[in-house]
Amino acid sequence: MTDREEKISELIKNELNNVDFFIAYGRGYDPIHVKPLFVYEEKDLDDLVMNIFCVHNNASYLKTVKDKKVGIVVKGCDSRAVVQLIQEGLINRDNLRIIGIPCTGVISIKKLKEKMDISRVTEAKVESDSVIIKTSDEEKRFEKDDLLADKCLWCQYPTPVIYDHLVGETIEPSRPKELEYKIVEEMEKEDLNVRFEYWNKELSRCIRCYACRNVCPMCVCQDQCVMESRNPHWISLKSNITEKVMIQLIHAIHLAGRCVSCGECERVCPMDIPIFKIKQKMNQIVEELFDYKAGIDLEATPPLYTFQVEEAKIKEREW
Amino acid sequence: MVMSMSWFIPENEFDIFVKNLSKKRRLFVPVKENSIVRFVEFKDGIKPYFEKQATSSAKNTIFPQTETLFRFEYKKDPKDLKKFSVEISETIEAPETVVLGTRPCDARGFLVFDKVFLNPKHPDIYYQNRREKSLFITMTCTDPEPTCFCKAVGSSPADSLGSDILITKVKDGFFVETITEKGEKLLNELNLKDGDAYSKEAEKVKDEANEKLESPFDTKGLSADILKLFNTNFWEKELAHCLSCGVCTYLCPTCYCFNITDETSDSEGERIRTWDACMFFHFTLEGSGHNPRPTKAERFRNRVGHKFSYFPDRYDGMIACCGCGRCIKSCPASVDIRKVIIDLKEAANESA
Amino acid sequence: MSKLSFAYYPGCSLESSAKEYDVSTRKVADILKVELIEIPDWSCCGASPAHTVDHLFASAVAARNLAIVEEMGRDTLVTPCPECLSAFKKAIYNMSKDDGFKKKVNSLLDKPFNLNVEAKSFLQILYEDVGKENISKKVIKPLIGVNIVPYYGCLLTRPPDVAQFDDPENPISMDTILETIGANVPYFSYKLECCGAAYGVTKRRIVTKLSGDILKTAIESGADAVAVACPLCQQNLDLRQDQINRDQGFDFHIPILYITQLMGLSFGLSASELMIDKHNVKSDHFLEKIEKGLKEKEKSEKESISSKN
Amino acid sequence: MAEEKKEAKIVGFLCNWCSYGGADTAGVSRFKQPTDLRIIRVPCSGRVDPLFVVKALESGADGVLVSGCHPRDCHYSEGNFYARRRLEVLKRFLPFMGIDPNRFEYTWVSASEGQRWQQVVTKFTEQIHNLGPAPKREEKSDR
Amino acid sequence: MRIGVFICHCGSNIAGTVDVKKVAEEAKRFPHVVYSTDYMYTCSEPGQLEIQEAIKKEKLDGVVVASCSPRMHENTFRRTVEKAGLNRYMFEMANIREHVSWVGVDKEANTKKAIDLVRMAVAKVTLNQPLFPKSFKVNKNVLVIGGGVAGMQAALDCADGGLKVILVEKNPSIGGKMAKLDKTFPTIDCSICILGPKMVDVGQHENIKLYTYSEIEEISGYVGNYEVKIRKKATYVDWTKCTGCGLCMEKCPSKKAFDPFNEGIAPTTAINIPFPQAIPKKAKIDPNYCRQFIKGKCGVCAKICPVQAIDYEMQDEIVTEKVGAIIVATGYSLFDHTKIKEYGAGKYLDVITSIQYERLLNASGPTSGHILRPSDNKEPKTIVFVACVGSRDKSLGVPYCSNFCCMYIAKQAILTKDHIPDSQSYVFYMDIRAPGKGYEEFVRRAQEEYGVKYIRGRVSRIFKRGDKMVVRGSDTLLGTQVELEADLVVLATGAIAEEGARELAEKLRISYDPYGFYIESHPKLRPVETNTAGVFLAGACQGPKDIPASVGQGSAAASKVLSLFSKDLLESDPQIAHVNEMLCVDCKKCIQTCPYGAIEEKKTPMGKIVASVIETVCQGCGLCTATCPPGAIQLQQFTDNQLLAEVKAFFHA
Repeated sequence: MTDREEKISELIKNELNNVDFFIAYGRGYDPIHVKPLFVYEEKDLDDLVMNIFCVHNNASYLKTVKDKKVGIVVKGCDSRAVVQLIQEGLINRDNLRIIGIPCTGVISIKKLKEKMDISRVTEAKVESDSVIIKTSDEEKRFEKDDLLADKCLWCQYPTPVIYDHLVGETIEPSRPKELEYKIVEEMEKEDLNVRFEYWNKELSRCIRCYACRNVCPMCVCQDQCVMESRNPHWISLKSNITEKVMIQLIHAIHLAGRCVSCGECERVCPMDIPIFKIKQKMNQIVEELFDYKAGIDLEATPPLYTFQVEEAKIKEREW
Repeated sequence: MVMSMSWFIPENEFDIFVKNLSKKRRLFVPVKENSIVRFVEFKDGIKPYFEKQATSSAKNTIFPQTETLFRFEYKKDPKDLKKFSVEISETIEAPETVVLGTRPCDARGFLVFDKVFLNPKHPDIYYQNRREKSLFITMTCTDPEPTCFCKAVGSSPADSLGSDILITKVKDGFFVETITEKGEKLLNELNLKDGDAYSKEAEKVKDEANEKLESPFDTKGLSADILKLFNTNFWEKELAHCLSCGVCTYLCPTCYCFNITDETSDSEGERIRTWDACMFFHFTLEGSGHNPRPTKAERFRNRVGHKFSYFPDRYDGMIACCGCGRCIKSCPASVDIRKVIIDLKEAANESA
Repeated sequence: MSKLSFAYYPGCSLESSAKEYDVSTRKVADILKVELIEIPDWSCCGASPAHTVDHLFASAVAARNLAIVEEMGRDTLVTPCPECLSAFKKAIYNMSKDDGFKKKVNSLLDKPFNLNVEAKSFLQILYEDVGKENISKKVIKPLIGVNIVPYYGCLLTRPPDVAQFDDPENPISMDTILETIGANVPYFSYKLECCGAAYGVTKRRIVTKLSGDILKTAIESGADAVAVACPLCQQNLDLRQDQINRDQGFDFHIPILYITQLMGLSFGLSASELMIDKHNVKSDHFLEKIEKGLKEKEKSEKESISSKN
Repeated sequence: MAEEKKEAKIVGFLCNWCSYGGADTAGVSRFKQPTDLRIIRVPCSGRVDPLFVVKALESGADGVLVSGCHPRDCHYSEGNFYARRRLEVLKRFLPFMGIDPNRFEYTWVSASEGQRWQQVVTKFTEQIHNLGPAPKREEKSDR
Repeated sequence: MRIGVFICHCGSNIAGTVDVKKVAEEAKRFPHVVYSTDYMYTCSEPGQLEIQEAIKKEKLDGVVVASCSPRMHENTFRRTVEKAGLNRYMFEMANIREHVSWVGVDKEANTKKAIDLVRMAVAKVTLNQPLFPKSFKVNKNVLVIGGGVAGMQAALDCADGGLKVILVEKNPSIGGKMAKLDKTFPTIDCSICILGPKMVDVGQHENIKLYTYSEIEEISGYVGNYEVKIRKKATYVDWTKCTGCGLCMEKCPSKKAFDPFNEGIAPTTAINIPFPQAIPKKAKIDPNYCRQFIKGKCGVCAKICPVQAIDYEMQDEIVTEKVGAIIVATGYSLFDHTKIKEYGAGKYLDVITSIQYERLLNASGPTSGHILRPSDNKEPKTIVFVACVGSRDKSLGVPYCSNFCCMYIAKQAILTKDHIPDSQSYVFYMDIRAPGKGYEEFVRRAQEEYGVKYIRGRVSRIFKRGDKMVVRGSDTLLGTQVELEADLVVLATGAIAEEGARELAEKLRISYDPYGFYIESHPKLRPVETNTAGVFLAGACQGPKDIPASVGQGSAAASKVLSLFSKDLLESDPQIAHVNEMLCVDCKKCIQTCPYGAIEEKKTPMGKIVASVIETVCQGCGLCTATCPPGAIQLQQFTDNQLLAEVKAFFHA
């Protein structure tokens, strides 16, 4: 256990009695796979870890434990989801004990998978700016920045925006802000039918497992979602391309002005479909039109659930 | 039992072998797209990928995610608009299919399917038609992954059960052996080189493969343990981090649950069968709004219980899990079914 | 005052019948340190005749001069004469509004005009750029004791969206300048009434009737002289004053002077320098009245000083 | 028979109090219009969920038009303010998914503006005809 | 389901450019349609009987009529099907007249479009649910906004009908524009003589509560249950004490205050009673001119007031009233002639507006009825009236005719002759609009008996020459320019929307036209109603009109309210939102966006917290349905599935 992990365990221990359970990070089936750890009693803390592989957004679980008293360990991006849930009144701040972890970035397993065979990882450690991965038959060293998840390369909120306890010093954002929408701009360089074919091809792999919806912290109506419902009957259960495109549009439109760019939807997709940039495009539009970022201000209202009589940036079309 | 004949395909002729397979029949092969591997229909220019286990199983080859059971149309009697007839048209005929590149665990999966869909009293004619017309060429699993645990459920990296032909990679080519008549009939058409010379080397490779894996848990008494923990809060704590999504069920070679819905437009429509999963809220939602399995804990209990308790008890001990580890590798929340079973046995013993 | 410098377009009248307007403009400009660089090789601006025959030709003729100014690297063309001004303004207005028209006009010119030049009247420069403070600094002999009424004519401020200068119904630019140079400006409701313009050639009765009314109202308002800024108005009111008297049965002898000539007088220039004697109606009586006014002013100032100490 | 210009499939969501009334006024004044548009009446432009536009486009619409009351003139006072935001966000979002934004327009037409409605329908139908029929998504993978 | 389809010919309106027979035939093939026919005039009585027969004979449970716009006859047909025993909401209309036959030229394309629209209507009706209106208690008070002649008439009729009326008037006294007039056309009877008694009736009527010098702050609620916040502006005089003796007016040192009642033709004192017959006859202080407010010291009126009614510290006061219906009678305002530079832009004292001239004519006016020139108080001999100043003039943004100026010009010209027998009046006009009873003869009398000279032409410029005002215009009948030297010029300024009309409309949630006049629910058939249930219009606020028309509308609006309140219970429109509690996840987005606050949270018997709709408050806008992610809250009659069915029906074809 690193001393940061010690500190977290300590904090969880004293908070345990005023919560039903604590959501932190625990050991997975191999060193590079971490799993969300639900701490009910002290002995669960043995599995606790806090390292560069703790990529999950624990806020994903808050929607399913609405009426319970919950403790949660959050990084910067995760904390924005907590703020957004509180801001929309979907969870009660008093039921929450939050431990904030200033974060310098987490690893994207997909990026690592492309660089080496990770089926037999025995050890993984971080030394200053490089990451060493040992497997049964090879050892490789990588530049940390090459493995970081995309969202970390333009992270503007390394320090959690909401917490009861902060483990370690606050970190000032150092990453270039304009990188955030670079992937969107690149996509928009292609012309229209190239993009049309691109999404036909990528989304054809979708198996409608709804992992992207269930992991999304903002999708509070997952069990009654219109992606699968017969009433209202927006789409059928078929797996043809129009239904799969509609699923992404439903998610993007329902997230407009609410998505906190935690990137989980793309991470969890078993068929590796690049759907996060869809939500990024939506965030870019909301930022352009309403100069608003989700999950920052506890008092704000998501832009699409309010209005201005005179809209500064929306011009009426002339006929 | 048919006398197992054997053939040999040199390394460099394997591509021709693949092309010949696809000539008269519809061929499915695993293909790498982005960082995942899945079974798609072979077309010229597609490069099959056999190195790693496919991300999703091969069940979509004969149990597609969406299947039209039949089409129907209301026909009105022009003279009396109140009278109408319904015309039904169904297409059951399926083309001859060959699936190349399954692993022994994939092939075993279909044994579970057969138990359910081919039961003599009510066979599922759609599945039955495709099953008879399809043929599985399985590849011995020479490098099982840490997430594999086929041994624990009675299979092994070189298990030929459920396959029609078994191919084993040897030094300078592929040792091919027939398991079933269908397999033999197909191979005879292809006049391949005789494989006897390589049978010893192949046996060695297969034995080595079997040794590479050990069994993480023993399934003896597992079924009873599960029933013992049925009403405890073991499941809620063990599966707290599960997202209750459909990844594990849809990638799993043995999950065969499905949903049937009608899609109508104007006065015609079709009845479609689509994959479904016990992990979804809708799966057990009743008309009244009551749901016997409202939370993910109960649903996961059903998933583990079905595979390791209810199915085996009903089908003389056959475990509805082939240990392929796909659910472990692709789970967004890193739920490890092996750990669940180990913890489950431990919890059952404690409460004994 | 920073150095004001403009491209100057005198126009045909100021080379001939309205020479005095050109001379007085240049002299006033020198005194006020406004540099007027005459446009090299300028040609006819098209005035109103061209406009009535063919809009494209009228704009092309005007645009040719504007293109030269563009080439001189200047952004403003200044001309005293409202006729020329409206010709240039109409060309610029039509070309900027309709791209197709602009292409057609430029196709007629050897050097294209790219709309980087705007046209202003010298009066506008005096009123807006020079401003009344700088003008009053130059006044040495204020026109005390005389009433002058400003007559704008119809082109200086109209049509509003093309002219974009002063108020189309109630202009005050000349009124202000006249007050600045010391004159008294009575209420004059015929500031913008038409003088009959070019009808003087074809139907003289119209000019004598309309210009007659203007002169009648001016005299009734107690004016000693009428200030004008347009050669054609000056011609109709001054040159034709005898015809007006004959046709309308009046007996008017009221001098019609250019605003720049009046400013010249107040800057101390002599009447002959400003070619005031060139006008049909003599201004001797008017000039004497100013002298008298000045003497009285000096006398009363002396008394006040002597009574003080 | 002269090659009859194939009719585009255009669906219009019109708010009952203003735009539907505007279309009526255009009808009463016999302002001629192309016949490609089919009008669906909704109580307010605020009722139009952006998903309706997307569902129509995915179901084969060549063009979708939404028209409501002018801002400040909504019968329900706020409906069109929400619609304006949601539909503007949608309009900027469509091209990213490969859907031509010119296939969807939202506008404001009051009950008395028959002439304006004629212009909207004519111009929009022409705009859609210039774009031609909408591309269909065909199946890429196996079942 | 068993659906009947009825395609209307509407004479040749539809049949002319749509093959109605083919549409009816095609409809037979739609799902669930068991009866399909076409009919010459479906909305006619025999047409409706045909529908009722079909419903009974074929046991229909859904009806689709393809004819004109539902905005026209939806209610007619709903009543028809209801009489035949079918729930009135199991009915849909396809608009194949305004949206098809009248606007399309190609018969084949029109027919194809009509078939699609009928298929869509059938697809929708198959998903309609029978709906049953709820009834709710009605508050039988009436709010009348505006105390002019229209508002007073409405208030009196309602009060006489036994309703409690709350009359809110912006100015210190009721009477509106009519109180300012001297005489009224065409009978030239004295305006205040016929208005005064009515004002007294209003003042003393036990059913009328009067709020003058007050404005509407905020209105919430719906028909039958409005809650109105009224701002009683500070008068700085305690009206419970003030007896209207006028002593303060005499002694007040600030004599140069702007007098809105006399339209600024003459000043008044800072503290004043607008006019002798004012109701209520109370004084009020104008803080912009009162020295006590400007310099902080004076207090003359406070000292001499016999009943100590003066209170400089008085503040505005907000009062709340509950009413069931609202009659808007806020009248009109006059075009500001200073915007017209050609007429002197207001700098000539002897160029006045006709309402100012009316004050000069008026015996209780500033000049006690003597017509005097504001510049030098001399009696004018030549008076020129100019019609259509800021009316029928697109360049000034007032393209419409203001209805009553021609008549009052003739009246004023006649009165001028009475006041100054040796005067000569001229009138510059374009066309004389004298349509009312006795109107044309009245104008004829002005010309023949009173020698008023009418000059047909517009005035191009008015300017001073000497002490005369020169009016230059054209005389189109003589074909020449005309110049008149007048002593006094009277401009007949056009009628425009009352100041603040637009803001009030937004509070009332009624719509207004581009000029600010309120839009009636149907120009011909429902002139005094608005599209908002419970809000009625009367008088010039709906468009310029003269006194007889305004009074007529006052009574009309009152009768509408009386019939509305004839029943104790009002039926609420059942086309409102409904929550499917199984789907609601209590994300509160519907509550946040509902414009009417018609949704609240409630606990189900099983303890689950879900959204719930307050039936009487929901107005059926559907915003919540478009906002609810799982589609738990659905607007009845416009559910997601119904609209999706229409979309799918169109694209199936």
